[in-house]
Amino acid sequence: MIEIIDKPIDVQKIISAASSRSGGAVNVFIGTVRNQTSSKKVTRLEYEAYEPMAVAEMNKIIQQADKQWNLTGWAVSHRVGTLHPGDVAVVIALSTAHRKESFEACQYVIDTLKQTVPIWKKEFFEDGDTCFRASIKKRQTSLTLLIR
Amino acid sequence: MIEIIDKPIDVQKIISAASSRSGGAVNVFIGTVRNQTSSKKVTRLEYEAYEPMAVAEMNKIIQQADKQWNLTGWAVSHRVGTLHPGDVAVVIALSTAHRKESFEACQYVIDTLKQTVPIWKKEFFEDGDTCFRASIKKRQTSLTLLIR
Amino acid sequence: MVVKIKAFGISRDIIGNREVAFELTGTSVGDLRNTLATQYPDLKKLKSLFIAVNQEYASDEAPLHETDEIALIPPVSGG
Amino acid sequence: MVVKIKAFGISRDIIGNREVAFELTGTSVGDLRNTLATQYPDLKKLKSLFIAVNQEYASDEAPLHETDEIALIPPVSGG
Repeated sequence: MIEIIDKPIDVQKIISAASSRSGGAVNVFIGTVRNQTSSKKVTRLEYEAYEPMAVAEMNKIIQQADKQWNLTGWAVSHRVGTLHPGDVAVVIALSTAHRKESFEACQYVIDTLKQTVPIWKKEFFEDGDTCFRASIKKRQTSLTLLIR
Repeated sequence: MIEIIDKPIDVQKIISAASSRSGGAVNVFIGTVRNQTSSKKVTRLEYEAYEPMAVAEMNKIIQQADKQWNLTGWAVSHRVGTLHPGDVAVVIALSTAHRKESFEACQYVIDTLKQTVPIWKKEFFEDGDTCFRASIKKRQTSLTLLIR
Repeated sequence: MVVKIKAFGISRDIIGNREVAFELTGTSVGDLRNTLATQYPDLKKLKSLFIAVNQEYASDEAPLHETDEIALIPPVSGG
Repeated sequence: MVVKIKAFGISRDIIGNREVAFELTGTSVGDLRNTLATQYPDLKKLKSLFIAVNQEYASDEAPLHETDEIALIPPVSGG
């Protein structure tokens, strides 16, 4: 299953959906909101997705991982909306016959998700600043403050 | 927390124990009982531990991982007793500031656990055979059948 | 032709709207990119700007049609 | 001296007991290893056999005392 939801992610449900009797290893990656980004205190985040395309891109990533590591089960859930430090933003759970493959596949999926899946997070800092993470070229950081 | 228990592992509890507000990444490895080992059908497993030493060795592994990857949280649970295909045998959950470290640390912990922690599994097969996994030198497999 | 464009993330803030209709001179994704850059110079400050057509990443050579679903994809930051 | 030995996994099946008391000639872990190998030749068929003293892996040079907690650690297979 692949889902984008605007409510807290049920981690156990995602793990159960990815588990399988023929797989002996489940690797789970859980991305949570940190309370700090480069020394600035984060008060909240807003995640938005281009939903149908995001689901399609996650599906492509899973298909690629399945081809490469022979998944016995998988589930991905990404949350959107307002999140606070400690909240779970993404859960990826994959099962494979042996453990090495589960680690490799899960790392591939999160690394690729962060590169290709159309989801954006806007960070809100304690000092009132906001920024879309990693959007601006270096030497253009003034735009961060321009756009609130 | 590190635990050896003879009841089903509460995966969500282990993940919660390892999560942290200062860590942005949680990696979880879940080892489950496969229904098959090298083409023989497994009906059940029996896990036993040399408990105080197993806990001490797991503790050493976690300390080493913490030194190397700077863990922001961790929890390990290993089940003992009789398990059936699909049952969870081990859960390792580690959190770190960034995702790469969480994968590396978790893989180190499960790889090392499998090498040094005094826990044994005895496999029971559909055809009545039993075996202690990987205990016997090659060309000595007759011992597997000798010892029931 | 007139194309409708969905804008996400920082590109929405730059354009000032979640969706804009746009009189496009030209017929390709590259033509759209150039027109956008002229009209919204801040878009050039982005590390990258992909354009998706019908929910797939499209190259600058790809043709555009009035009925296409077009979206601006600034650097993503999910996970 | 008399030492008590805990046996786990396949070593327990070979020895036939979870715990045995043992008259040991010698004073080191290596001496114990040799005596065990003579008495239970099947132990030599194991891929490895570590001996733990007071819940720590011990080398063959390590000395043994009557009060030590000694355990046989055949190849582990947790996880």
